Amino acid sequence: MSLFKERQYLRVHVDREPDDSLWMKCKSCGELVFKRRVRENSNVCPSCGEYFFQTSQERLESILDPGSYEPFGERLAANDPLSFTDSRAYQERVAEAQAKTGLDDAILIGRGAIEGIPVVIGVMDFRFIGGSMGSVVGEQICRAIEASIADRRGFVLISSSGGARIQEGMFSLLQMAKTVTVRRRLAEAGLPFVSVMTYPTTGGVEASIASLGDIIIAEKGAMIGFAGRRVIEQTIAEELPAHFQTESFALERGQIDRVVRREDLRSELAVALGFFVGAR
Amino acid sequence: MSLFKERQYLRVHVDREPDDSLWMKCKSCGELVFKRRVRENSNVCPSCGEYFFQTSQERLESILDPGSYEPFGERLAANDPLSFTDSRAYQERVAEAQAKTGLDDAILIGRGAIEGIPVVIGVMDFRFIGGSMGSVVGEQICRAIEASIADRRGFVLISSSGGARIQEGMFSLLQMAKTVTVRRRLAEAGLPFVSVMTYPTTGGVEASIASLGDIIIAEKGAMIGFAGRRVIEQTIAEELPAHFQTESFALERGQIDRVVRREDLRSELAVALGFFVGAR
Amino acid sequence: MTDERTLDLLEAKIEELRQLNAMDGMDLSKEIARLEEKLAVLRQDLYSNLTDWERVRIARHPKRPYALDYIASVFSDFYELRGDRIVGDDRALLAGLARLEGRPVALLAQQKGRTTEENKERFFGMTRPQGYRKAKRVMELAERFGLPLVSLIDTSGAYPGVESEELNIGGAIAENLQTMAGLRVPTVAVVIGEGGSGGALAIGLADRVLMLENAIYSVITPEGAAAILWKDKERAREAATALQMTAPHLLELGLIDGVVPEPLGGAHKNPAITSAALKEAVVHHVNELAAFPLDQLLAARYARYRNVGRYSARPVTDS
Amino acid sequence: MTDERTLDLLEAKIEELRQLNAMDGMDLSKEIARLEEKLAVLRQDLYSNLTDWERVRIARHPKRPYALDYIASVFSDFYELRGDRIVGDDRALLAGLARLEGRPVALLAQQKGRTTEENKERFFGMTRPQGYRKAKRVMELAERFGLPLVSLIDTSGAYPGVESEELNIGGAIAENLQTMAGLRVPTVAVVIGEGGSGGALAIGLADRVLMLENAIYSVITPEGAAAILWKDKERAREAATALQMTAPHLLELGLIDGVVPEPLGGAHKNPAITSAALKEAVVHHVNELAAFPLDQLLAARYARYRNVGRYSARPVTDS
Ligand SMILES: [Zn+2]
Ligand SMILES: [Zn+2]
Repeated sequence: MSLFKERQYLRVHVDREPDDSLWMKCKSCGELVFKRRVRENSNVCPSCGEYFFQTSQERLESILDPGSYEPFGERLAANDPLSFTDSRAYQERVAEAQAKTGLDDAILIGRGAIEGIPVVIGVMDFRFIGGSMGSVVGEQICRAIEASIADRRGFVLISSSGGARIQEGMFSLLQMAKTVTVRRRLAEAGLPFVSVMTYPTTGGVEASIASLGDIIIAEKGAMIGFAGRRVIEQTIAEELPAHFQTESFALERGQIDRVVRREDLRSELAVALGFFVGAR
Repeated sequence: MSLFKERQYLRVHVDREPDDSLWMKCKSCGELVFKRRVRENSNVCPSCGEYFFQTSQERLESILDPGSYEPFGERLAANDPLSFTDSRAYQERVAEAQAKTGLDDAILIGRGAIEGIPVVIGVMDFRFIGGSMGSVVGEQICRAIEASIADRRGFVLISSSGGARIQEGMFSLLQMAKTVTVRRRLAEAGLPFVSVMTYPTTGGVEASIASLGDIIIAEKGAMIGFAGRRVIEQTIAEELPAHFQTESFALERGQIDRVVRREDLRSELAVALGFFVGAR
Repeated sequence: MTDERTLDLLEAKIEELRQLNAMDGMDLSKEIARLEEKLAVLRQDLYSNLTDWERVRIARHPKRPYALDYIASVFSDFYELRGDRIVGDDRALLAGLARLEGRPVALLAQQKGRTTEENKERFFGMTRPQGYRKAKRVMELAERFGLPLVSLIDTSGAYPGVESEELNIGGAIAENLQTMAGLRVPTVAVVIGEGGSGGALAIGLADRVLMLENAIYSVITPEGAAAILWKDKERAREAATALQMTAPHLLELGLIDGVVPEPLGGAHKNPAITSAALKEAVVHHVNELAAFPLDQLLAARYARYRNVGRYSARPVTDS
Repeated sequence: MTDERTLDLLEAKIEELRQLNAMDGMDLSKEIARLEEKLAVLRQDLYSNLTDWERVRIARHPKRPYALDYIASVFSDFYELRGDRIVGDDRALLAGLARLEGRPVALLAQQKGRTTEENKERFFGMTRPQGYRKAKRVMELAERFGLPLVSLIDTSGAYPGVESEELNIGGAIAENLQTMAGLRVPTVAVVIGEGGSGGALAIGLADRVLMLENAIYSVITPEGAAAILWKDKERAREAATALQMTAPHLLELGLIDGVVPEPLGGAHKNPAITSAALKEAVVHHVNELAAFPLDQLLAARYARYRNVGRYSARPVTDS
């Protein structure tokens, strides 16, 4: 059964590069593993447990009940409010990212169900310009939250983002304010927000919506922090502790509620959301 | 002009021990100083700045506008709910403290004005069984707050307390809950609470009402903390940092807003309260 | 009076006889039955009139069930939430969501350690500012979603260390009290072992306050009171009595709402029975409170804490 | 074009001539007047069409007035409130109460240091979690008493250090945003120098956002953008232009509400005039906002931030 209903307007390239081989070699343990097996195992090596990169589409597939995903109707794409060009034009970067990922921007949002519990879910995708939050990501998060309120469902956001999208300048920074402003409404409506932090959840995303979950779950292997390692190392001219900004660092430091293995994320979310089903 | 209006039911022994001499010798600088001068100077040595102990009556006198103090009508005294006796009977301790201080218990409360701003004020007195908070102190703080609300005046509490009054057992511990419960009402009424911490503000008083000021001011020379030094030293088997639990420690650690010299406390309170005059 | 150790020896002997009886052909069943009766009588004697100090010792008994021993049987689906979102995560105060007969609740639980290793991690069950701030966060979560809050109290006190003072432990306790005073959900607190002063009260300002039969709840430890008031640490036993810190005393003084019975000799003699009694009590009180309109609940809580304390009007004299 | 240093030299020469003129009998007044005219023209040329990079340099000018330089003249009775009540007191973000033309307000102000000593204390004006949490505390104080909140923003960014991450600086910024989003009092933020990314926004989610004419406000420093996007730190000047971080650009983009004029050459050329302009702007906006009913104020704030951003509908294609 396919997770993604066949809809013309959402073309999902679950396999990033078309590849006819049925088998892949795990970089960690060297075993040849059956690709479909890896997919079904949340992109975790069935042999050694190594985590392979998971796209937003793959994440949806591994978390939502089969066939339950319904993307929102309207597709949005980045504008270029500053006519921004660095070594390349922003518009080119966006077009390339769209082509590479099959996504409109760095987030997928829609309705779905997790072990039967209806949710609205957003999944960020690091492949799309570092998962950065520009106007589209900000707007989509707001629409997702508004749909949560309208449908009285919990909201789940799976972050994978380096932070703000520099190329949109202040428009991008203000998405922090935007998402948080709308997040408040969810709280006022008495609906839960479960924030899932993956590799990486940093910068302006970490310092806004992602840190405001009623429950914050980090995936094993996540990177969590505000400032980048390089910036900090330059500032303090010291080497950083080994597990700095890892999920275990965040747990010890009281920044997150729980760490879960990717394979368990689905059941974890079901348990967490279950407490709020029928909440006032 | 006398601060204390002549009321039969409030006998204030401002001079703890009757002493006919007009002069006293400062223990710090050795100067002979004119006693009245010391009194007028908030019990600070006019020669070297050394702080002498200030009773609750003296504190009222140095803070309130002359003639403005009006104690509440009903006098309360400690009950002995546990019929408690240690090396001595609790009732004896209370009687002795009453005789020594001229107070009913470890707090004086009443209405008054500070540079023309009407307030309700409570001043704890360390001489009375270590300024400990038993049922009377808890009840008086609540009545003071209720008077603040009724009169729409700010509330000032000057703490000088080692904590809960052991001899009243759980009744004493629950005064923490009691005072905080009533303090919430003051906040809901939009009236300010300025908490002044002096030497010492510790234990159950520090861990309840005293730490909940909208503004927290520490007097220079204050001791501020929850656990006693001795207990901590036993727990960690280490010597404590030199300025541990001093007012400068509390300031550095973000626990208080300001440190003021005793001579400036009156004007400090007037400025602080002034911001809230006519507040909603 | 026979002491606990002697009874344990007798019990062991009876067990040996029972094994002998099973192994061999000889019939000792009558003798065994008689011994068992005798043991029961002795036990009853020993335990039914516990002194205050004996209760203190049971409350602190190293085999006494701790919070996690109850959580698994009283609640289902305990889902731990960690961290204060500021400084760290305190393992001496656990927080989370759970189900109580199916009803989602928020849970705070002070947890002692049993092994040296565990005690190091849990600071001997003494809560630090990180724990109180986590508790506050979960209180607010409970409020946001209308979940009843249940606290299991078991600590000799807040952790007295340099870091605790640096992190404003007094302020953290005060804020918890203020939060609980107005929390817009039903709240039930149960002292399951030691209720140590402000460190316990910080999660105990509740609509209903219960104690296990052999739990204690006090403004200061008996040892602390002995040192301060009697100037002699050895007089803790006297202090324990004078402070009226046991459940029966506090019920009589009107300061708690109920006592949860323990099996003879204390909860550790039969954790399952204790757990069942605890569950019954918590379910009863949560259900009762949940049936109240919220404004009545808050008014009752306000009245309860506004009026706690005993004092007298002092007559005007001219002495 | 003549640069700033040459103009300063010319100004010095004119001053010398003026002294000579006063001393001696000879009358140079005409010549001096002519030189002054010339100087004014040159200055106008130089400053009136500042490039983006020149504004960046003015925004960071070591002589630029910092928050405390304005506070004394814009407000009266600044009454500082210190500490986050948890961990410490950040000297790079000052908070307190003050009066604005007599009206009590709450004030947040990021403060850079001028001397090495001061910079050490103030972490070069970069705010730490302690500062953000203090700000949140004072925001809530403002709300409790209905005091308008004024923020003066001046930071190159939140302090990027190990301790900042340990103390969850991202979480602290997020909580401030959430607090400001719903704060039930009028809020005005003014970028007076550098508005450095999330570190600035954390006290800047306001009903009115103003900038001094030569202030900058950006998602990233020009140097940071150059390093990441151009892979060349030296191209900060280009980045500054591309990011549209100056006040005129941001006004044109509709992201801020007003620009407070500075004297030719920047605020440091005449702090008193700048201060007067700043005061006028703050008073104007606070008064205007205070006249709104609270629910309208909150609705307008909601709409503003809900709708910020530019995107397009993506047409369905079969490409
Ligand atoms: Zn492998
Ligand atoms: Zn002296």
